[in-house]
Amino acid sequence: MKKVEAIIRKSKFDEVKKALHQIEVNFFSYWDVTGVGNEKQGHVYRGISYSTSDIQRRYLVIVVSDDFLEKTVNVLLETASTGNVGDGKIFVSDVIEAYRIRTKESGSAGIN
Amino acid sequence: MKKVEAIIRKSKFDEVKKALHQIEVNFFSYWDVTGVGNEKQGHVYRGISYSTSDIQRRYLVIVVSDDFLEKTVNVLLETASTGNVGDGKIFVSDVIEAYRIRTKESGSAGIN
Amino acid sequence: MKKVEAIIRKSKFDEVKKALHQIEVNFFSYWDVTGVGNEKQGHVYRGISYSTSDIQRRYLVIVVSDDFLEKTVNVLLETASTGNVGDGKIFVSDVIEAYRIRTKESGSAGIN
Amino acid sequence: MIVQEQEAIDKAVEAITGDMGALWITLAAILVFFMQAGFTLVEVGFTRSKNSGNIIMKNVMDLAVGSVMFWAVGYAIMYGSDLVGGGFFRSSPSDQGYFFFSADDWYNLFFQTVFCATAATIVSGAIAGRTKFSTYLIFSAILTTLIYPISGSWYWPFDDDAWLNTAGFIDFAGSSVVHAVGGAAALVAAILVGPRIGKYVDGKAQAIPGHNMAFGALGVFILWLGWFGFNGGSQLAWGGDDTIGATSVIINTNLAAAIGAIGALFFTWARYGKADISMTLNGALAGLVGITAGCGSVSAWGALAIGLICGILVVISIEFIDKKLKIDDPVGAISVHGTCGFVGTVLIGLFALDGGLLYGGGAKLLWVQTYGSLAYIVWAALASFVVLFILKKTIGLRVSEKEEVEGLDIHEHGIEAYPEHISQDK
Amino acid sequence: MIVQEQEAIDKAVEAITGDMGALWITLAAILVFFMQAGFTLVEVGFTRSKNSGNIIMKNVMDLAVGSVMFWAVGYAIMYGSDLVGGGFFRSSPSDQGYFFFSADDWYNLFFQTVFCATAATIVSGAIAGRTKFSTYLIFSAILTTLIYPISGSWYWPFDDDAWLNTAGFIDFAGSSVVHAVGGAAALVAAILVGPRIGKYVDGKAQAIPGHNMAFGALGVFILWLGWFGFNGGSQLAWGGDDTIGATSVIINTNLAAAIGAIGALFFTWARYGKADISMTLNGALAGLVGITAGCGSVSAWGALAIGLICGILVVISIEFIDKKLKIDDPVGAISVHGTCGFVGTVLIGLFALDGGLLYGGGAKLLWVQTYGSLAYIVWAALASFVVLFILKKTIGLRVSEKEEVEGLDIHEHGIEAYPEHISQDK
Amino acid sequence: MIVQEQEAIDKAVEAITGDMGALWITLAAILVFFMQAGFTLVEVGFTRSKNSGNIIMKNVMDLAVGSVMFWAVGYAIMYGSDLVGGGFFRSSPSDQGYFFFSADDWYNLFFQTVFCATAATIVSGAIAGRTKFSTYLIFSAILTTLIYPISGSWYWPFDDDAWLNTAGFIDFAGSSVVHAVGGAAALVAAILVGPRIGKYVDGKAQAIPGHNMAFGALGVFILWLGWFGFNGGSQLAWGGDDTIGATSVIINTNLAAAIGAIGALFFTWARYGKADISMTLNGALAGLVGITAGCGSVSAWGALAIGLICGILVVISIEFIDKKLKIDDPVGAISVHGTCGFVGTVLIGLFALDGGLLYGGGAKLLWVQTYGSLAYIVWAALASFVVLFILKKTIGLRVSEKEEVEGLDIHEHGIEAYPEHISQDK
Ligand SMILES: Nc1ncnc2c1ncn2[C@@H]1O[C@H](COP(=O)(O)OP(=O)(O)O)[C@@H](O)[C@H]1O
Ligand SMILES: Nc1ncnc2c1ncn2[C@@H]1O[C@H](COP(=O)(O)OP(=O)(O)O)[C@@H](O)[C@H]1O
Ligand SMILES: Nc1ncnc2c1ncn2[C@@H]1O[C@H](COP(=O)(O)OP(=O)(O)O)[C@@H](O)[C@H]1O
Repeated sequence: MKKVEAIIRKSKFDEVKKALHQIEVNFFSYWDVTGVGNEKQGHVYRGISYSTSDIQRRYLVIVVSDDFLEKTVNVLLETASTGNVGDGKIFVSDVIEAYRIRTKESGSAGIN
Repeated sequence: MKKVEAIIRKSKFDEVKKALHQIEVNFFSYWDVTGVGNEKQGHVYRGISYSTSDIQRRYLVIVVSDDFLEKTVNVLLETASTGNVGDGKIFVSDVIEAYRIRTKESGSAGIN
Repeated sequence: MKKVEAIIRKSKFDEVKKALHQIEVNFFSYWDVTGVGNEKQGHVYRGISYSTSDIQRRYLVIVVSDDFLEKTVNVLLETASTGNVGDGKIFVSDVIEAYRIRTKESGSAGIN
Repeated sequence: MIVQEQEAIDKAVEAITGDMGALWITLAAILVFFMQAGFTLVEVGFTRSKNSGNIIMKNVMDLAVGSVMFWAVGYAIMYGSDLVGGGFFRSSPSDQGYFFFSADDWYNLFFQTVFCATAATIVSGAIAGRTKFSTYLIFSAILTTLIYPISGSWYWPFDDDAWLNTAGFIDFAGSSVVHAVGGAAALVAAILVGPRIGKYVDGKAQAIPGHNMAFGALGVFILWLGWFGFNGGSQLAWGGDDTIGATSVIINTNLAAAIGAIGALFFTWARYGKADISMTLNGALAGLVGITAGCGSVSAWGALAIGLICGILVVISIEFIDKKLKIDDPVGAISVHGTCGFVGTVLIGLFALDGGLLYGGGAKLLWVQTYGSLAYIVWAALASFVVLFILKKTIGLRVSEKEEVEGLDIHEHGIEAYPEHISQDK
Repeated sequence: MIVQEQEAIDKAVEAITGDMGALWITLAAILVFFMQAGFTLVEVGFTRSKNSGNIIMKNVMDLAVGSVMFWAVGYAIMYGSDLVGGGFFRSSPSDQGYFFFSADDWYNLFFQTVFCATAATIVSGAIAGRTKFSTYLIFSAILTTLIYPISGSWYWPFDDDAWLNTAGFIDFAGSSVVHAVGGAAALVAAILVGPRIGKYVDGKAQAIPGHNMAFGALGVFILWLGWFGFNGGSQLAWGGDDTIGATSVIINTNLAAAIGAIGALFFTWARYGKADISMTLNGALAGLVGITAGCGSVSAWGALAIGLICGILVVISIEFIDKKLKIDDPVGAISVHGTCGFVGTVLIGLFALDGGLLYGGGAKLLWVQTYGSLAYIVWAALASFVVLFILKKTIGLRVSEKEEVEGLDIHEHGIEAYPEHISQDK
Repeated sequence: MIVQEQEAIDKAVEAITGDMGALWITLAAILVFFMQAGFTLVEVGFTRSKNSGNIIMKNVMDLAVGSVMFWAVGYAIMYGSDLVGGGFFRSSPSDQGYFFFSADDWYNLFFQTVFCATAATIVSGAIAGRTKFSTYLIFSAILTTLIYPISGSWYWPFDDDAWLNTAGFIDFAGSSVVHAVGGAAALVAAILVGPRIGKYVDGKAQAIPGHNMAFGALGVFILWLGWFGFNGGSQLAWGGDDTIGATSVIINTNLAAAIGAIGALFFTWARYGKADISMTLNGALAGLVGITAGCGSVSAWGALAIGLICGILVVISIEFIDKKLKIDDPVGAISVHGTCGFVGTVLIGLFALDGGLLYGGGAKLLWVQTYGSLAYIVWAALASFVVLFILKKTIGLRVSEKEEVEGLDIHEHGIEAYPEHISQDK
């Protein structure tokens, strides 16, 4: 099992979600985070113009079985991209075990 | 050391927290996330009835030493469960190193 | 590649961020979480005095290449610390792969 | 000058003064109307965000239902005649009959309607976060149709049939008639509904912080504002002595609120080591409720004394009800309106310039004030108990545990009040 | 008594009554002014947080621009003379001329100004979340300078040149003149601007929940409050019969709002199984808009009937416009102001005590009300269409997709309305 | 007609007109009272959420403390006699004596009390987010007991002892007496307290965005609303010429606010490329402060000129104070009330219809206005400096670094204002 963590633009979320559903990745969790990176966003507040690299992003955690990994990553790379600086990152790491709380099943039965 | 990530119902949090304290897991972090999964929640807004699988959940991160892993997972499986679809998931993964910032201790001294 | 997760005091964030920039760690994501630990905070609400160990913390995720790991951790240990209970933790774990969505690059090119 | 002339002038003056009085009462009623928004904000602010939509609905609906029912039935009962039970119930409707219609008394209906809505809305705060919406609607309808109008009929028609009027009871704008009645109903309701899940753990009261102190504060400012209409308008006239009366009422009202807030602030500061925000806000309200009965009969000094007593007392009362009686009242409605309504009424017996104990008037007034106010509390508590008990045995008072834990908004109304909101409520 | 004396008295009474009327109108105007805050809160509350700052700016600016333009030009047009087009346009300015200056009519300018701002602000809600700020400013300026003043000139100067006045049309406080005009402009604007991204997916309407029901509710309370000034103040006098008139208007207004909320509540409850918060709030507004035309000519029963019809109708209308017509109106402005403004005007033909069909007055009034109201809608729709069409072809109506998705606040104004806010909007 | 008769009529008219005036002043005072809520919301909205509870407490308490102290001492000083220092201080109390008691002047006390509270509350915004609560309370008490009443005594008793009245100074509703005084005190306080941590990094001003623009906007609407009472009520009468006076004041007030917002909008839009929300809101307030002095002496054109100048100036002033002087004023109180209060007072010298330079009145008025306003600023600055300097050396002005960084709410009051709130403030 792998954990895919994707940090994407909030504006791309709807598309990404739809695409994930299409490849039958129907289980994940997400929340909003502030990202620091290359992209800058211009602001003005009370006469002070400033540009900040602290930009709101959406953080997705998707735990998938190994055979889903590739297509999940590919879908994310496809649909989350705009081609502009600030599209975000995907990180993949190992998960040792997963449990579904309701049934107490573990292993790949635990993730979806 | 292992990292236990649990995605649970917000309504079960108090119970879970109490149970964790009882087995002396007194250190963890949590935040609220939106979960996509099997459970659906009915909504009505201005005449549009819709059901969404985007439901608020609580995300817990608990880093434990290996010998605490089993009981931590068991406690979570016990107390977070209602038996209904949507009880959530537990993921376990490896942690290479942990540090307590205050003392700069690392290893198992770093986690609790 | 390594994932560094740091749970720090919100009040230390500005300093930490500056220090990270100085060692050229310019990419990370953060959000606010509630931490449960040793520190207690006193509250009063409508005549009920209580002390809670649920304290707001900031959660940082920084994926770095292996050769950046040490200095990243050191900078965090230095700048996030006040010496008082509640300074927080750092966890290090493995990342298998990283992608930059914009360019679809992977590997260390994917992280910064 | 010929008498005739003076009479013509007097008649003209009287007509205009009447119109000016109507203008003041109408504007005062509009201010009192706005108190609904104040109550809503205080209740929303002092409770958790998962129930905010439900609180909004309860407050909008008790105003809506109360407006219709008081027009249809309540007014007729309140100003009716033909007494039963030694003056306790009026069996025939007022001159207007049911479904109020009058050529020249509309402003009075309006003023009384918004008072009625105030009484109803007090209950909503005390049972926030666990009560069935349908049950609340029914109870609120009965309160505005019967319970409150009967209360009013004991005193405010100011006729010989109004037994408390005859007894010499003083309640200028309703510390007892409105607030203690609402507070007593709130007490009974809070007991019967029971505390929110998680409020008492191992018998110890837990803090369940409200989610928005800014809403709470704005609500208190709006209530304070509206109270100038509530008390000042109860002069029921403007012009000459009435101008002096109404404006001195306003000063008393403002001083009592101010010192109530000051009292609660320093009392909590000394007691908890922190200047408690929501208690200070409650302190201002306590001063306002307390002075409502006596604002027309005490001096500025009396107003300060009453306000200060209520501002401190409300803190003690809230703690006592919460920790000792273990009755869960999220916004302090029972203490603010019940306790301070009662105490404010009784304190007139001490501070009334005319008849107060401290001004050499003896204990008579004190006694009348005490039993009058108690009569209101007993009536409201009994009547509420009967209604709520029946509701409990039939459709039930409380939502299911699941609904309560996940929030009334999503279950009763299909949507959160703040759908984008990410919370950290514990 | 000598006639002379009586005359002197009468003159004094008249002067004072005039002053009292001015006081009432001024205070009513202040209440109507506050409705701007109500509109702002409703619109902010019923839309997503990423556009809140933009909505605030639109509401502040239509008030600001409207205040200046109505003073400079609008008033002159509205009360002008020298008719063109069979009474449809007034070609020469009012006695005051442009840039209003009068020794004794300031309160009237103030009252009319805040009405004008109300008409303008209705549009802003219907096109929230995707419209260019600059475009809105221009449109709003034209609406307050020309479109609305011309509407007003058809009826409110109450002179023989006001063709709808001559026709016997009744619109006491502006169900048509203000609300249907605003609603029709909102309809055209919403069509031309098009729906928000994500509102219709595969042809199906999606829910885009507003982010703060508490703001929405506070807004509705403020609007309800302001409406007492809106309708009551339209009596344009106080004293004697006018006191009775204005206060009966206030009662009618309150009853219609109350029953409108009740109607929407139970209708949605039955229909969706949930008591819909934002619809209930809209129901109260629907009752208010509906009764605005007739509040001076119907009984309390008529007010209840009109309020109830509008409270239910608004739900149906919102659904119809949203799901069938697929016009995206985030706050329901078209239904609340347009539909209920029209229906409320027409219903006078049934319920007017003097001339209504149900009171034996025949169908004549019904017919006048219908074509009068339609004339307003057609005029506002046409004029808005011309203006917006030109704007569309020149500077454009809509922000870019990127700006819309990321939020107007950050792109048009450089900062979020809630910079600390972490959202979960979907 | 016999003279006697006319006299009887005149007497009746005078009495009624007096009552009508009292009604207007009372209602105006109620509107001004509500400005406290407006100030609170603006301050809460324009600062970070971690200090919202503290700001609420400061605003509630300066109203509460001010209400009591002005009644007890302030009024007596303001309307006292027996001059010291060439008219600068009144050493013996007013006729009412301390602890105001009067049979017929309550509405005046009320009106003056809410003005006093306004002056006090201005300071709170400028020092938000780092000031000790206890220190603020003491300073606020002294301001309402002494500093402001002495300011008032220079002009508003309108007697020969009021030296600025004698000098021909014009400040209708207090651009200088209230706002510049508050602004100068705010300036001194902000300097002495020092900037918030993180406000200046390497000598460069940083943006610290306020957390809730919707609160800010609602606050501005409430202030704008209240200002109709602030300025209109300062006519201090109603009826005949006073009706014309008060309503023309209201029109001037509204126009100045409107054009102030418009000015700030377009100025910031041109300057920063974005239509700045909080600056536009400040622009409306700037127009209101600016016109406060002259609303009774300028034409609508003059009001527009003053409003526009202030609306643009406030933006420049905020930038200057923030970036050049490096004084941290989170809400712009110094610029809005201080700068625009001063400039608005001085501009009367140009725009007064009677005596203004542009209307051929020569430079005399300009000169009186300038030194009069400067006298207020110097007085308020000096007095505040003395008080705050002593407080700094004794109990201290500022909270500890830890308290400031973690938020005043949790440390001073034991609870956050939004305990469920998850923030992303940086
Ligand atoms: N090494 C990293 N660790 C954690 N989050 C990262 C890392 N690098 C990038 N991110 C996240 O990805 C977002 C986008 O990255 P950014 O550098 O702005 O654009 P791009 O990836 O297109 O170069 C950042 O705002 C941040 O949230
Ligand atoms: N593979 C996954 N990756 C990340 N989060 C998941 C995954 N599967 C489930 N979750 C989280 O668990 C929650 C509950 O899952 P759900 O499928 O609704 O119920 P159940 O686990 O009882 O079948 C989801 O809302 C989501 O937050
Ligand atoms: N084992 C753990 N797993 C996850 N988070 C932890 C863990 N231990 C500590 N934390 C986080 O670190 C924060 C600080 O820890 P705390 O015990 O209060 O102080 P200290 O580390 O100085 O002893 C906690 O509030 C919590 O958010």
